[in-house]
Amino acid sequence: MPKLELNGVVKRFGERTVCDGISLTVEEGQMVCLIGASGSGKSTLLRCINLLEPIEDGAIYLDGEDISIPGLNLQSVRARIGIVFQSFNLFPHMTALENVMLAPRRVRGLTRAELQPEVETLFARFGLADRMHNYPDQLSGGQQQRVAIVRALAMRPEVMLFDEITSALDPQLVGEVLDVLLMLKRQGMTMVMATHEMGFAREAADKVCFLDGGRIIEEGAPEVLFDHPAQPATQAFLARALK
Amino acid sequence: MPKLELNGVVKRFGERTVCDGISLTVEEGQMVCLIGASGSGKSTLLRCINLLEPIEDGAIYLDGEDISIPGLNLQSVRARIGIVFQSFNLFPHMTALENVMLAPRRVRGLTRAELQPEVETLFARFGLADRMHNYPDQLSGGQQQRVAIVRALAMRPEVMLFDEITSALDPQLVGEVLDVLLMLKRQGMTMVMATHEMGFAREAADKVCFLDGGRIIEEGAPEVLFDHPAQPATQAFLARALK
Amino acid sequence: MTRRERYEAQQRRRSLVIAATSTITVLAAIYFLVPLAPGWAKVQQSFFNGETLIKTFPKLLEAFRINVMIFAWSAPAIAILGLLIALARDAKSPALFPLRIFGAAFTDIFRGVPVILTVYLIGFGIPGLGLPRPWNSPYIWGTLALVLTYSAYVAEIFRSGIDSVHHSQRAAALSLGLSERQVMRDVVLPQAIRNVVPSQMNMLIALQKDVSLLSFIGPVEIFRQAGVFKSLLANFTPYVGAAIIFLIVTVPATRYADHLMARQMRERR
Amino acid sequence: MTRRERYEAQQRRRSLVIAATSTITVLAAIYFLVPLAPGWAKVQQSFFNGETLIKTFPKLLEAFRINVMIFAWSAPAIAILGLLIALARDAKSPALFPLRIFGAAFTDIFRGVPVILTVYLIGFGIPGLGLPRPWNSPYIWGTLALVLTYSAYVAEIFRSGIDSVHHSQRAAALSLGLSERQVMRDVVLPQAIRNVVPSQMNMLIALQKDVSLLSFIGPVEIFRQAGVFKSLLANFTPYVGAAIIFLIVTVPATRYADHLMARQMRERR
Amino acid sequence: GSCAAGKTLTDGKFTIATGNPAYYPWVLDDAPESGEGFEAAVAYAVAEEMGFAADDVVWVRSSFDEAIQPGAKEFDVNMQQYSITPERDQVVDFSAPYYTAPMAVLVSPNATGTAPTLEALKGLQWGAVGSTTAVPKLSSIIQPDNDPLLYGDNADVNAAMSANQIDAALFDLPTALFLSAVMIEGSKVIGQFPADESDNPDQFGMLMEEGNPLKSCIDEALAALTDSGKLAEIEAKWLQDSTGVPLIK
Ligand SMILES: Nc1ncnc2c1ncn2[C@@H]1O[C@H](COP(=O)(O)OP(=O)(O)OP(=O)(O)O)[C@@H](O)[C@H]1O
Ligand SMILES: Nc1ncnc2c1ncn2[C@@H]1O[C@H](COP(=O)(O)OP(=O)(O)OP(=O)(O)O)[C@@H](O)[C@H]1O
Ligand SMILES: [Mg+2]
Ligand SMILES: [Mg+2]
Repeated sequence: MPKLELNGVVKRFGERTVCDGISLTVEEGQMVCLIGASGSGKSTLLRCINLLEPIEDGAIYLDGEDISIPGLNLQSVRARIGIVFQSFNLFPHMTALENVMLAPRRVRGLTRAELQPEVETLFARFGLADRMHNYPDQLSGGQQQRVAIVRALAMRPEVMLFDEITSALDPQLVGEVLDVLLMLKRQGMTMVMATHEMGFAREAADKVCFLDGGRIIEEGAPEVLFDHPAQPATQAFLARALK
Repeated sequence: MPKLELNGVVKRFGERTVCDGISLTVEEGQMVCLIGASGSGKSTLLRCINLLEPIEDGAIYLDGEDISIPGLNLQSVRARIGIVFQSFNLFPHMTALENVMLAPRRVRGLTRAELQPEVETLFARFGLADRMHNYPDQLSGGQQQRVAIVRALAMRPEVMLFDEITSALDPQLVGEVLDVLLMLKRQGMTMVMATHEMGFAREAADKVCFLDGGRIIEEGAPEVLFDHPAQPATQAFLARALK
Repeated sequence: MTRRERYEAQQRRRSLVIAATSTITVLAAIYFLVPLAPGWAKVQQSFFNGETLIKTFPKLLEAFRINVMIFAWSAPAIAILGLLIALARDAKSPALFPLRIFGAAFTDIFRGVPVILTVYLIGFGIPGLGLPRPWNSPYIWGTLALVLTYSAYVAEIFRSGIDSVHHSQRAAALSLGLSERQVMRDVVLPQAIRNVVPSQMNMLIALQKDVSLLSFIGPVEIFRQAGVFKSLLANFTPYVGAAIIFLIVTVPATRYADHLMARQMRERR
Repeated sequence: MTRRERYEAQQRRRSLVIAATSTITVLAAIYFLVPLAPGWAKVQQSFFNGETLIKTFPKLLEAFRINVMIFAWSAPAIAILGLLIALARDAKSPALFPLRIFGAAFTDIFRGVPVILTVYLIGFGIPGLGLPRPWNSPYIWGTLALVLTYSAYVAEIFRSGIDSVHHSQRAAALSLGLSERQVMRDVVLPQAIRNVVPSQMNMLIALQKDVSLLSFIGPVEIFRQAGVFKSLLANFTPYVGAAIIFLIVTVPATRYADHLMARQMRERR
Repeated sequence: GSCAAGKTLTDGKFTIATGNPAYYPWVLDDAPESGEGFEAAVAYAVAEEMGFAADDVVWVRSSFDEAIQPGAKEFDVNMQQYSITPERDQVVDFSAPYYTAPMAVLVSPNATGTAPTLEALKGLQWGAVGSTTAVPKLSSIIQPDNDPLLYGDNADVNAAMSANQIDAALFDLPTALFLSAVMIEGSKVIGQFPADESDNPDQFGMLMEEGNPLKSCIDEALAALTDSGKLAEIEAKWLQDSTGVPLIK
């Protein structure tokens, strides 16, 4: 049974169809990378998987269970799926530490003290040990991005969705963050990632999906897709991207 | 006479010194890239050059004129220096087109009709022709980033500052946007860019500055700096970044 | 119809049923139980007397013209003065420090002093200094008192709206070469005002009713008229008549404003 | 001292001089010119009569205790009820549609109906239904009327604050698995409330003064007391005394709130 | 007292409400307990007539609104120059009148030359206290050219006159005489309307809760006071001689 399965997911904003019948299977422990031009619907798809956007049609299964049934208890599903947004969306009225601790305290029911060691380790691993008590406004873009990652990981989700999380990082940190993802992968985390880092996608992904105009035009193992793209659109995109 | 010159610029936030005596010369038509770890002060330095942050000490010269004198008419200086922010900062209550037209209308005193052809060309060049009438909230991250670039260019500045402007773009667009920058460079635009795109820095920059802890540790032509870094810190950073 | 639409339609139907039954139950309870109270006949006689209502309504409506008139000329004055005070309080440059102080003093004083005193002091006091007949009118000076008081409240709301716009918006606009004034006008204020529409609606509705404070210094507006009837007839029903007139004006206005706001939100996101 | 600090210090000095001279000029003009007006002696006698002030002040202060008392128990009730109504109006799920309707009706009615009527209707009407002695107290029912009216206003302000929090904040919080309630409590409300502090300050100050409306149904609070003195002495000075008492309370409170807000802003950015 | 036994709010006590404040010449120095002033004196006389000792008279304060509120009242009778009108009588009960008040015209210092004729009065800017029967009198008898301005109490009328916002105001004669003599410098009472000018002259009665059984006792007492000449005596003592004020034609 796949960990996560999408079946003909359709999402519209008014007249505009942003996801146009997307089907996708993600096995337990797999890392799937979504690539595609800006506006092709990667972010929207991730938001749909996390049930932040109700879908118009199709279905989404987590561990074989349909989580897109209207009226489902969204909360328990969302706690199992973490997401890191392209635009961070940190809570501006809380320090980095409070941002990270909020959800574990509320949902996992732990106290600050219980969380402290775990969270401090996370902060340290992302090079944020001395920024825990800063407010988001006092952090650089890269620092905010890393806090957002830590915040999602602190919930110990089963599936993680990443939306171009390395875009605000310097190359050094990109390397470090990608290392963390590889480590998560080794630990068996199931991950879906929208990314422009073709190098990383090739190195780490188990499957790469190329989105265009709200559809998955082509998918496959990275070696296959990157080296022998079948579709002309994919070929054109990769030609430019890898130039 | 250099187009832009910084002389011992110091910027503090409270106790924290973020720019710690930065001196830098940018000749007319040059493209200078700032590289360095997250939090090293790149964004802050760009904000200081654009006079968005008052500096504690040192001076900034544009065409040989001290533009950091307290009490100077900031407005006329800023109109000559464009900046594109890491976090876009589009005006949410205006469509993309209105975002772009606002400053030229107000500062350059043109009417919408007069601006229309020029602005439409810009939108088209950035692949945004069909997004002109959308509000920022309705645009993808990459689309917002490009609107922000168009907005700054529409003021026809003499110097452009770019703060990691390719971070939200897909690789294809990164290529396109960097092409635009190269074209701007050919047209003689003076540019300072904070970037993590080492490839682009190497290819396009006339000078690369490596920032660490608010200081320029090392600067030089890209071939020199990338291939023969003198400082250990630079060596370490590049080792990781180019890995 | 997709699965989701079906579900939402069903949810909506169900909640409408709940809404209808609960509303009807409550209203029915009030309708049947309240008249059982021992004093109901008297209360009804005092507050809901149809005959009195019919008799007094036309005159109340006539008096309401004065409210409308005073409202019509004080509301724009309040909006403008309130905005100016908010801008003064928000002046950033150290050279404009006196303006800031003035703005703060203005809001402190005119919010802090009870409206009645302001109305008396300006409405009786200034004419009492010896102004000749057309210029000592309670309409002029009473309106001024109202404008000063309300401007202080409105200014604070505008200021909160201005503060709620993220500073990066200012930075972005300044960086384009806009002057502080243009930044305020084109970038900050439109967002600020949109954020405070509901609070300002509050003020508008409160103002509409506080126009009645002018009656302390003479003008016979709807409230004074209702009060005269109350005294004469020893019956509170005329106030109910006044309330009906107010509701007829304010409810559609607020519904419409809400509708506009909601549409704007929907378009935007 | 850096060049910039020198410049700013100089700017500040200059503006202080300007502020001081302009303030002194204006005050001096008022001080010297107003008494030249023909009616000044009478106006002074009517509004600024030292003797009357001294005579009436102690009793005003005593009556003010009632205001403080009513204020103290109605303000928290208003905050809570207002917040609940705002939340009801903001309920997103279609199943909570009835709540939304109820919230809208509540705000429409209690904002639209003049406070005086609400005070009369609840303060006289409900006891008039036949409640026995301790339960027909105008303090209880008058306070209820005040609470209902002010909650409607306060709810609208809270709602505007909630709307001013960007929807991406809700999305981020929901994505972490927080329930709608937790999102509201931990993420949206703290930001919303901070955005509307000035508007709510407005309400607090207005409430403090509107406690006086209860005097319509009996309680002799500071305003009624001042009114009694005014009627008795045909002199408006007691109102000035009341205003002084109000200012002594509100000005430090608003200054302090402003100070807290400013500090919070400075810390944050 | 035998008649009132068991009918008062508190047994053995007679609770009388007056205004807050109570004005001269109706009550002296806002202190009805002294029995000084017309209404205070009448109150004690009535109480005595009903068999209450002076010590058994309890004074409370009330506004007009409290007097007409539905439900239980805090007083046995309420005395503050309430004019008896048929409309009010439907909601509350009135005693027999204890005073018949002519309406009088008080003019500001600028208008003291106005002739006491309806014709001349029409052209003035009028004011009155909004809660009194002066308002209907004004619109039915004088019918001024400009809309009158209405106020909350005598002090406000006084202030408006000082600010030259009104030329004339309508009061009951004793109040008008008091205001012109003491409160508004230079003002003058230029005329009074005959007390029986219209079908319902302004008569002051004590106000009671609708259906109050005390009414008959009080009416009895008032009748006795009228018969014995005591009421006229009190009136002569506290209310100025009004014969000097010309009648308005
Ligand atoms: N709320 C909305 N209303 C209308 N259109 C929207 C909305 N949100 C997104 N879109 C549109 O949907 C399309 C897909 O957007 P999405 O953010 O998913 O793209 P993306 O693939 O993540 O792009 P990028 O790489 O630039 O982040 C875009 O064309 C965008 O304009
Ligand atoms: N307003 C502020 N108050 C306090 N500290 C700040 C403030 N703004 C920035 N900083 C700090 O200044 C340092 C430099 O920030 P800056 O944004 O310039 O970094 P950067 O080099 O652009 O990093 P990145 O590549 O992540 O964008 C960071 O450590 C940041 O935490
Ligand atoms: Mg995206
Ligand atoms: Mg940066």
